[in-house]
Order: sequence, then structure tokens, then C-alpha cells
Amino acid sequence: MYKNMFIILLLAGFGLLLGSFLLTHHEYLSLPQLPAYYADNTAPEVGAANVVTAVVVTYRGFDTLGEVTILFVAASLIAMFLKHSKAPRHDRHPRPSSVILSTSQKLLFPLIVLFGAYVFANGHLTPGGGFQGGAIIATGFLLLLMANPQAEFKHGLLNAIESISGTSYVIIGILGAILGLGFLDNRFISLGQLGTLFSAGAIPVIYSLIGLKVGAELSNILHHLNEVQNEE
Amino acid sequence: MVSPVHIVSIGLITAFLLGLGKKSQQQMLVFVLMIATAAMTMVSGSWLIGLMTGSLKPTDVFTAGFKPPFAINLRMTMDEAVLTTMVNVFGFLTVIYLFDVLKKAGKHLLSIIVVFLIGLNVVVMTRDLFNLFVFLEITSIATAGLVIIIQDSKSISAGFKFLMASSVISGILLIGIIFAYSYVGNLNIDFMTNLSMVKGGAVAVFLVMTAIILESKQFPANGWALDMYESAHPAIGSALSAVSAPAILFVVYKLMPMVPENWHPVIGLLGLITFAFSNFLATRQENIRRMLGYSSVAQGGLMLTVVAMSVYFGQSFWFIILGFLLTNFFAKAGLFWLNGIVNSDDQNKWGILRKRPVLFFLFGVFVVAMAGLPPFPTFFAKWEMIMQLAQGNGWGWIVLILLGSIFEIAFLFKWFGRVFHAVKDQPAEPVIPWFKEFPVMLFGAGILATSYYFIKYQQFDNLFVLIPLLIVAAFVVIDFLPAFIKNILLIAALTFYGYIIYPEIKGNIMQLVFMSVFLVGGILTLIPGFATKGTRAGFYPFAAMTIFGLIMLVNPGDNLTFFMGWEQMALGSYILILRGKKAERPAQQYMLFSAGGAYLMLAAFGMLPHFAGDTFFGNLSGLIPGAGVVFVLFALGFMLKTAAIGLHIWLPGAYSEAEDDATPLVSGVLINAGVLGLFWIVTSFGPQQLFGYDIFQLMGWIGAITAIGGNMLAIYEEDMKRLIAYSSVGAMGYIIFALSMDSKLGLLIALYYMVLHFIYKTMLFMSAAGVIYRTKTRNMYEMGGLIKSMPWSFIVVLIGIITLAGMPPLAGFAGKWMFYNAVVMKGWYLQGTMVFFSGIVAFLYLYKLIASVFLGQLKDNHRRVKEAPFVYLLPQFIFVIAIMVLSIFPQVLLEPLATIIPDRVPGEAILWDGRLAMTSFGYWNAFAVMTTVIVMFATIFLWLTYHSRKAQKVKQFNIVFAAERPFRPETTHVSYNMFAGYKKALGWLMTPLATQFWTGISDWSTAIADKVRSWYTGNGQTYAMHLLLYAFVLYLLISGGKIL
Amino acid sequence: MEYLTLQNIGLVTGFMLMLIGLYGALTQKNILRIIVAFTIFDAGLNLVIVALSYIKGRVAPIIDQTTGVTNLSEKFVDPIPQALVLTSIVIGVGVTGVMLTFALRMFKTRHSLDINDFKQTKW
Amino acid sequence: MIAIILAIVLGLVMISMAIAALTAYRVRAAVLASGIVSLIASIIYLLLAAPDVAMTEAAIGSGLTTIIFFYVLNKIRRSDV
Repeated sequence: MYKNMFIILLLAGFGLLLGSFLLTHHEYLSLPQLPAYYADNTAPEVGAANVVTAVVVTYRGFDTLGEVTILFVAASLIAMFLKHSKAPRHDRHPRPSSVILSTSQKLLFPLIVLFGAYVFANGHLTPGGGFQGGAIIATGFLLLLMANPQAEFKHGLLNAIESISGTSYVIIGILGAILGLGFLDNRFISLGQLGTLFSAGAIPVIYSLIGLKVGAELSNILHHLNEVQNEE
Repeated sequence: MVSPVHIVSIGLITAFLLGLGKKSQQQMLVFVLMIATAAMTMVSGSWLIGLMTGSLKPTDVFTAGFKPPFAINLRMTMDEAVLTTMVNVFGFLTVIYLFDVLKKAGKHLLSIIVVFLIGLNVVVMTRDLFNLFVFLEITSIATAGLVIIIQDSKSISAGFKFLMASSVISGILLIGIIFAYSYVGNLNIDFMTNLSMVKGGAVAVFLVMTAIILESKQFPANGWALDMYESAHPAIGSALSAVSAPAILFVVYKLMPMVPENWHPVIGLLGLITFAFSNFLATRQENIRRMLGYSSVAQGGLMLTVVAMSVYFGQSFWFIILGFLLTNFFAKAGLFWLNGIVNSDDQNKWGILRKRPVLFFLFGVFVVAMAGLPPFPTFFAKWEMIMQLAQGNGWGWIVLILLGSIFEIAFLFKWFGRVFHAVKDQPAEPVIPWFKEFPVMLFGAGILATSYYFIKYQQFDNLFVLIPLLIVAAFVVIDFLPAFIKNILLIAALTFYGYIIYPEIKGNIMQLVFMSVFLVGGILTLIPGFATKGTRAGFYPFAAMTIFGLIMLVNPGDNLTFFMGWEQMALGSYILILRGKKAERPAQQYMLFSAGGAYLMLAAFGMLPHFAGDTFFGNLSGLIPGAGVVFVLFALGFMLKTAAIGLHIWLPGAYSEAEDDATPLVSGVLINAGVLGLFWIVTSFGPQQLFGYDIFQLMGWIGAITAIGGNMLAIYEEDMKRLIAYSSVGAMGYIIFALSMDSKLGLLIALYYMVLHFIYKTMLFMSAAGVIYRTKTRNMYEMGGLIKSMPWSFIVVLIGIITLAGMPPLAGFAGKWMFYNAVVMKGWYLQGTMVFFSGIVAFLYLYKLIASVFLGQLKDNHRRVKEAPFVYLLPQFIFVIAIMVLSIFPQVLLEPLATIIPDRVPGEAILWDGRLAMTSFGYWNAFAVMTTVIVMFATIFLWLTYHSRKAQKVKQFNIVFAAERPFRPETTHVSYNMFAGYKKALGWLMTPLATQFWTGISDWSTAIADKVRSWYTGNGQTYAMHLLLYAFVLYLLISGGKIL
Repeated sequence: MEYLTLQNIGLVTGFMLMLIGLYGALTQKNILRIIVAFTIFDAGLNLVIVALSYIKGRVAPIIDQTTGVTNLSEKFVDPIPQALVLTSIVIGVGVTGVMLTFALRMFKTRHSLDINDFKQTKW
Repeated sequence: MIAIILAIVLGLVMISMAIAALTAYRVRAAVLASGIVSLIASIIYLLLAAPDVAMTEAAIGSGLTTIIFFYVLNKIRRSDV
């Protein structure tokens, strides 16, 4: 109990620190130089309508590469960690999933994947992008898993998608360095007409690859969790 | 040139492509990983080389083609090149080292390893704060993945604790980053140097810095890190210690420009607290991995201090940080890897290494390098750091560093000693695959090469520093040769060295005297080594190191050379002592006391410039006012080596447990190093006050008490070597007393007695070694009657003890005579009487030495004992001749010695008139005394011979025993408990106060360490709370309780 | 009333969530609950970041017919924190997934979810 | 003004949900509560003119995280989870 009181005191101190921020901080009246630059120059320089996407994929593309890597390493860790606990499944009594679920997944799965693809392919125009699209695809995969919990999915396909899209992402980054001005520069493909699907140089390509990769990684995580034997 | 960003792209492509691999191709995948890490190494390495040679310029890589702050940029300068090369080389070697693990582990682990390396590379290179955050997160998750290579419950829960801690830390970091952004409007480190000036911006700086400092595992908010070190695979522990920690510290360095100046000392001090406490707690660790973890944390703390104070250190910064960084890199990684090879956290299991001389040697190198002893980089870095801190009067800091260092030495050498002696019960030849040995050897070579460059960089006088070290190294290389060849080579090397060095020092008699003592002593004590068979592995490099260390003391160009020689001598002799069969504990004590003394000296060296400028301490012009503290520190340091009473408890064990023929070197020769130092400070500082007390007066009392105490302790000894060892304590008391008289005569006595003690003590120890060599025992009551079988040894001992006792006609008497004069002149009657009394006490044990070893009945089992080998006797008789010459012509030595004493020293000198020595109190003619004694002796001898010509010879056992044999026959021996009566009367004087005191200190520190380390409860939640608490305290320290 | 802006509401809510999350992480005994607490902490943190990007009366930084293409820096909210939060959310899910996996394995080793049962390494 | 009132209400709901998450008897309820916190957060993001973030939070922060939680909860069958 004393310990909890102590923690509350400690957190009160932390809260004071945060509170002091509220006092010294003022809401911007206008954007500082850097975001203002992004707002004004994204369209001519990067060619993306969605400034956040431009920042995520190009200006701070290196962060995004790291972000993809984090998901990748998390997925690898989970795969490595759960691999050992795989045991023969004969003792399980599969419970057939409902007819509704199994038929709906046949119908829904392609639709969800399509929607995900739409979200990441249009990331440079509308809200959304690779991560959101990837998550949506993973949701579709989840549906598959729920419909056939006992199904033996082939890791191979997921892995291949993940590897190839990831590698392509890095290669496009390198192409940016060779053909453009720097690593992950999107401008080595023509910027095109602002607001159209095929614009913003390599951004749609990159975001699609990210979408595929994230989708595959998240699906992989779900799959591995699904594979783990139940604990009694 | 390949852009540094391709370190990342190569790594990432590899990581992603590894996913395509199949289970059956695992071995190939490992090779792919190896190639990838090699390629990463090539990129960063080529930048390193390019930047070093100047063919490349420091560069910024602009990702996305926009200049900062509009996009993220990576920087590649010398700093980053060094660190990324370290990271990548390490990664490459880790892959090799883990070859067998990786072959079985599956592709995911391979990906995690390469991602881990990428993370560190970018953490080092990036100049963007948020990018830093992202890649720190990558590193954290990858680390969590690496921790569970061994998937046991320990490592899994350690990994979870780590994840909890890193969640808290990254939360703090992210909130700091976003605050920083809201104040300055960008995220680039180079554009936010003014952050702390902005109103409220200091909070952002505080949060960011706190997170990074917490990430660098500072005490006491580092339980998570320790648990991880303890439970992770050694290769991973080494990665955390050797590359993760430096990368984080580099982040601190990158961020320092935005930290307000007045925070620097706070951060620095926290680092030092970590250093001191972690090393302290490491002393209580039995588990090797956890101990190494504590040690890693400690090193991290020390480096944090240096980094935080980088502005303060200025020019020296690079030198200091590189010293620590590289040593930690090579040595810590090496030790962790060795842990993996031994595959046990139990110190006793490490005996496996004894079967692999090369690995064992490297183990020693790593330990010594970690401990900060010469010739390794940490030694120089620590020296420089302390000198710099002293310049700014940072005494508290120095105390922390030195405390930490002594704890570090304590646990490192306890470990080393244990391993050295853990030979028994080992399984047969261990199978160590090449890929485990290779990285260790490479890193061993790395640390040796680094040391070489550090010494070169310091531009040390080659003749005195580098060449001796190279000779030592050469003896390491030829260690496989038979002992007698190495013996010849070492003697030849020393002789040759003496020959080339003679012209350098012939003008300086003082140096000449000490040089002869060390060099001649070194050579003569080596001669008995011819009697040993086999290779005597590991003896000669350290004998060489000891002797050359001593030689370095004689002609130091500066304080550093002196200190380096001192430490080398200590290290070399430590190993020589450790080689004894039961020497584990005594050697450990010896090391601790040596290090303690050395660090006192180091502190004194730091203070010295405040009084005397940057001059060598032995060359001061005399009478430096107000330097009492410096003097006392020096004096304590040197008196530890001369074993003044209270500081002597290491001596008997160390001297007696060392190998018998190595004892003369580590005792008779080596102890004079302390005398050299004492002589130097007495002559160059002049009389000093401490809190109004005259220090010389104090020293005089210490000397007197030491003289009496040492001799008292000697008389009850049954062990031959311990007896002679205690007698050294007494003799040193005598010298300290003489030195502290600070008169011309007093100093002369000290020098004369130093030479004399060197001669007779070396001689006695050699003679003892000869006796022990033959009788195989050290207990005197197991000997007896050896006069017949070992007459030459008897003569040597007889002459030795007559000299020691200061009886006419031998040279010892000259000392006594001068002593009377000096004491009367000085008027120190009480102390003088004590010293004289100690001389009487000396008779008791000297008598025992003769009576119980050589006289009396011969033991049954010694019936076939022969005289000591010729190689033992030869040097002894050289010494005997020297004593004879000195006895007849003392002026040969005394006159040159008198010229050494500086003019400022008060008091009257001896006047020489031919063979007649005169003072105002009287005169003495050694030649006449000798002649008289010889004549008297001859007369009596002839008369006795004539008188007893009819006497009948009786066999020794020509008697009949009447009763049955006693239960313990040895108790009937005359020398068994010989002075029981005296012990009853004077035993109370013998209460081992000093031993009790030091044992008390040791127990007390153990108890405290146990209290402190119970802080690490093992509960991840508590650890997370520690992080917040640490942040809270740091806030209070920085802000002083106000809002930032 | 002057302080009652959307941004400040976001900030205060975010800070509260952070503190609640942290309190939970430090006091809950069940490992899963600790992880839940950390996700709450993350959510609060993200909310703070997004709130900081907000400028009263401005629109999301996406060019469309309503915004036109000129003078965008006077119409948009700050895009950078939004970009950062995207990253932060993804990192969050990665870390949560990893922590949950650890929790799963810890449960398998000891059949317990109490954080106090995992003190094999200490001192 | 409506936006502010809405934000205050949503903020209060979030905070109470967070507290509920810490006090709920069953872990399942706690997970659900924290999912709701995320979900509401994504609505607030919309108010704060951050549709991208809102989408991500809804899909990943609230959706996927909760799913992963439930997967793990399913593997650990105990009375109080």
C-alpha cells in the first residue's frame, strides 16, 4: 500500500512536469518554418496531395523504413519465439466454424483485400496508406483464420510477399539514391499530375509495397499466435 | 565511395531476403548473413580508413534528397566511422562466434541479428531526433529477440523486464522529443542547440537526456540490464556491452550540445556513482555473467562521465574516451566470449582455460586491460582523466574513480586468481571449435595493437618504456621454450639492457645505485631458475615485467613513466606470487594492497601540479611548502609497498606462498621500490606538516613501531619463509625510521641499509629456497641438523644473520654505528630505543633460523638430503663476497651514497680519513674492526683446536632413547613453539590488530554490498519504478527543486 | 475559457491517460494488465502528439478542391506530428505484440501471470 | 464550440474507460476497455484534423492490438482473464 502511495507521489511529480509544459506552451498561431515548408512545397516538390503521406514516405521516409523494420523484427521475434511451442495437434477437437462465417469469408476476403489495396494505393491522395491498408488486409486474413481455425496455411506465400515487397522497398530507396537526389527520393519517377492515382513519383509504389509488407507481417503475427497450442 | 546509408540498405535487403530461405538452407543462410555483415563492415571500414588517411571528407547523407532540417540526414565523420566500424566488425564476429547456434536456430534469428546491427548503425549516424527514437526502438526489440536465443525461463522473464523498462524509457524519450519539437519547430539535433534557452525548452532537454541516460543503464535504475546480462547468451551479453552501450553513449555525446552547461557535472557525477557502485556490487558476484554485467554497467558509467564532461576535458577528451571505449570493446567482448567457450558461470569451471595457454593468456590480457593496468589503454586514459580532474580540483570525483577502480581490481583479480588455480577436476581436453576461438583471438590481438598505438601516441621514451615492453612480449611469444633457454635469454637481455642503459645514468649515482640493485638483483635471483626443469610456462614474461618495471622506476622521464613502471612491477610480481601453490588468497591480498597504494599515489600525482607544476616528483627542488597531503599520500603509497605496520598484512602470505625461487625477487629486490619512492619524497619535499603535525616525526614513530612489530611477529613463526618475510617488515621499519630522521646521516643509513637489506635478504631467501628445495618443507621444526649435509647454505645463513643483526665485524655493524650517531644527533631517544630493542628481538628469531634448521638432530627423512644445487649457491656466494667487501671497505659504498643526499638536508655528515669514519661522537674503522675480530677468532679457534685435539668424535645418534615415541614427534623439536615463554609474556603485543582491522573492513563492505544489491529485487515492475525514481532525482539534482 | 481549446483538451486528456497508464503499469500485478496499461500509456502519448499538431480553424493537411493549392501553410494543421504518430502507433503495436508473446511464454514456463513470480534473476 | 464539448465528453469517457481498464475484474474486460480508449482516441483525432492518424489508430491501435490481445487471452485459459 505504501508502495502505491509512493508511486502516486512519483506520478504526481511527473504530472507536474507535464503540467509545466501546459503553462509554457502556446498553441501555434501560424506554422513554424519546417511544417510550413512542407505544406507549401509538398505539391510542387513531391507531388503528393496528402502532405502527411509526403512527410511519411519521402521527407521522413527513413523513419518509415525503420517503422517497417520494427514490424518486421517484431514479427520475426514472435515467429522465432512461438516456433518451439508447436506441438502435434491430434488432441484437439476442431469445432467447425459456422456456415455464415465460412461462406462470408469466401465473399468478404477478396473484398477486404481489395479495400486494403485501395487504401494503400491512394495513400498519397486521401487519408490512409500502407500501414492502414496493411492492417485492413490483415483483418481479412483474420477472417480466414477464424473461418478455418485448423487450416494449415502455408507460411511460404506470406513470407514471399513479405520478403519481396520489403526488398523492393529498399531497392526503390536505392534507386532514389542513384537516379534521384538521395536514398528514398521519390522523384526519380515522374511526379505526374497532382491529385491523380499515378502521381507523386514513387510514393504510390512505395506505399503499396509497404502495404503488402505490413499486411503480410501482421497476418504472420496473427497466424503464429493462432498456431500456438492452447494452454490449459 | 559507397554511401554510408548503404550499410542500412545492405542489411535490410539481407534481413528481408532471409525470409525467403527454407529450413534446409539454414547453413547457406548463415553464410549469407556473414557476407552481409562483412559487406557492412567494408562500407564503414572504408569510411574509417578514408577519413583517417584524409582521402575522404566527413559527409552528410541526405535521405530523400532534401537538406536538413527538411529531411532526415545521416552523418559520417571520424566519430561515426569508428563506432559503426566497431558495430559492424563486432556483428561479423558475432555471426562467426554463434555459427553453431545460428545453424540450428532458424532464419528469424538471423534477421533479428542483422536488424540489431542496422539499428545500432543508424542510432550512431542519424542526426534526427525522432529517427533516433525509431531506431532505438528497433534496437530494443531486436535486443529482446536476442536475449531469448536461450529460451529458458530466466531469459524470458529478463526479456520481459527489459521490454517493460524500454517501454517506460521510450515513453519518456518520445514525450521529450515532441516537447522539443513544439518549442523549436524541427527535429534535427543540429537545429535545436538553443532548445534549453527557449522558455520551457529545458524540460524537453531534460526528458530526452533522462531517457538516453536511463538507456545507458545507470546505477541504480539498471536492474533490468543486469538481469539481461545474467540470463542472455554470452555472445549477446558481449553485444550489449561492447556495442550497444557505446552507441547509446555516442547518442549522449551527440545530444550534449543542447544540454545546458551546468547540467554537465550532474550527469558526470551520476556516471561516476554508477562506476563506483557497480564495481562495488560486482565484488559480491559469484555468477560470472552477472559480474560481467555489473562490470559493463560500471564501464558505461565511467564513459558517461567522460562524455558528459567532454567540454571540460577539451583536448584530452578523445584520448580518454578512446582509451575506455576500445578497452571495453575488446576486453569485455573477449571475456563474454570466453564465458561462452567455458560455458559456465561458475568460476571454478574456468580451469578449462588452463589447458589452452593462448586462451588463458588472452583471458589474463582482458582482465588486466579491464582493470586499467599498464600497458593497456585504460591505464593511460585513467591517468589522463585523473590529471584533468585534479586540475579542476575535482577531488570527490577522483575518490569515486579510485574507489571504483579498486573494487574493479578486487573482483577481476579474485576471478583471475580463482581461474589460475582452478586446475583440478577438469574434464579432459575440451573441444573448442575454431569459430569460437577465432573472434577471441582477434580481439586479443586488437587490444594488444591498441595498446601499442596508445604507447606510441604518448611518444614514450623508447629505451625505457617501449623496448622493455617488447621484450616482455617476446617472452610471451617464446614461452614454449625450455626454462633454461629462457633463463639464459632473460639474463642476457637484462645484461645487455644494463649495458646500453649505463651511459644514460652513469652521471647520477642515486640512479646507478638503485639500477644496480634492481638489475643485479634481477639477474642473480634468476640464476636459481636453472635448476627447474620443463618450460616453466608463464614465469619469464612476468619476471621480465617485474624487473623492467623496477628499472622504469629508476629513470623516469615524468610522473607517468614512474607510475607505469610501478604498476607493471606490481602486476608482474602479482603473477609471480600467484604462481605459488597456495597463493590464491595471498596474491589477491597483494594485488589489492598494491592497487590501493598505487591509487593513493595516483591521487598524489594529481595534486602535485597544484604545488610544484608539472615536474617529476623526484626532482623537486626541495621544501615545497604546504604539500603535506601530497606527501602523506605518496608516503602511504610507498609504505604499503614497504609494508609499514598496519599495512603489512599482505606481506607474509605473499612472500611465503610465492614460488620459492621467485621469492627473492618479489621480496628482497622488489621491496626496494618502496624505499626508492620514500627516499625521493623525503629528499624532494623536505619537512612537511599535516594539520600542524610534523610528518617526519609521525613517520619516525611508524618506522619504530614497524621495526619492533615486524620482528616480534617474526619470532613466533614456524615457517621459514614467513619468518624471513616478517623480518623484512622489521628491516623496512628501520629504513623508514632512518629516512624520517631527515638528517644527512639518517638518509645515509637508509640508503646503506637498503643495499644491505637487499643483499642479505635476497641471500637468505635464496638459501631458504635451497633448503626447501631439498627438504620439501617450510616448517622449521621438521628440519634440523642440516649443517652436515648443507654446509654452504649454513655459511650463507650464518653470514646473513650476522649482517642482519648488525654485529661486528660484518657490514651490518656499520649501520648500527651510524644509527647510534644519528639518533643521538636527532635526539629521538625513545624511538631510537624501540628500534634498538627490535634489534634484540631480531636475535631471537635469527637464533631460531640457525638452531632449528642447521643445528640439532637430523631428521630421518632428511638423511639423504644433499647440498642445494650449485645454481642456488652461486648467487648466494656472490652476495657473500659483496658483504665481505662491504664489511672491510664500507667507504666504497658509503662515500658515493653520501653524495646523493642533497645539501639542504640538515645534520652532520660522516668525515672520511682513509679508512677511518668520523663523526663528532666518535670514529670507527671497519678494517681495523675486521682485523681485530679475525685475529681474536683465529686465536680462540687455534687454542680450541689445540685444546681439544684429544676429544672423541661422537655420532649424532650415539644415544639411547629411553621412552616410547611421543604422540606428535614434531612437538619435541626444539624449535616447535620455541619461544612459548616469550609468547606468554609479550603475546598481548601480538594481538593481530591490523588483521582484525582489515578483516573488519572486508566484512563490513560485504555486508553493505549485500544490503545495496537487495535493491535489485528481480521484479520488472520495481525496475520500471526505479527508472521513474531516477528521473525524479535527476530532475531535483538538475533543477535544484525549482521548475525548469 | 481562454484555456478551453481543443488542443488543451487533447493535451490534458493525453497526459491523464499517460499517468493512468503508467500507474497501472507500475501497480498491476497481472502481466497482461501491465501490458494493457502500457497500451493506454501509448494512446495517451499519441493523443498528446496529435493535439500538438492542431491549430484552431485549420484543416487536415490534404490538398483537395476545398483547399486549393496556394497559401497552404496558412490553411493546414501541422503535418509532422501526425506523421510521427503514424510511426508511433505502428511501433506500439509491434511492442505490444512482442510483449504479449513474452507473456504467453512466461505463462507457459511458470503457469502464472503474476509479475512477482518472475524474479529468477536478482541481486 | 460543439467540437469542444464533444471533445470534453469524449475525453472524459476515455479517462473513465482507462480507469475501468485498470480496475476491471477480468482481463478481457480490461482489454476491451483499452480498445475503446483507442477507438475514442481515433474520433478525437478526427476532431483534431488528423484523418490519417484516426484511420491508423482505428485499424491498428484499436483493431489489431485488441485482436492480438484476444488471441493471447484465448491461449491462456484461466478464470480471471
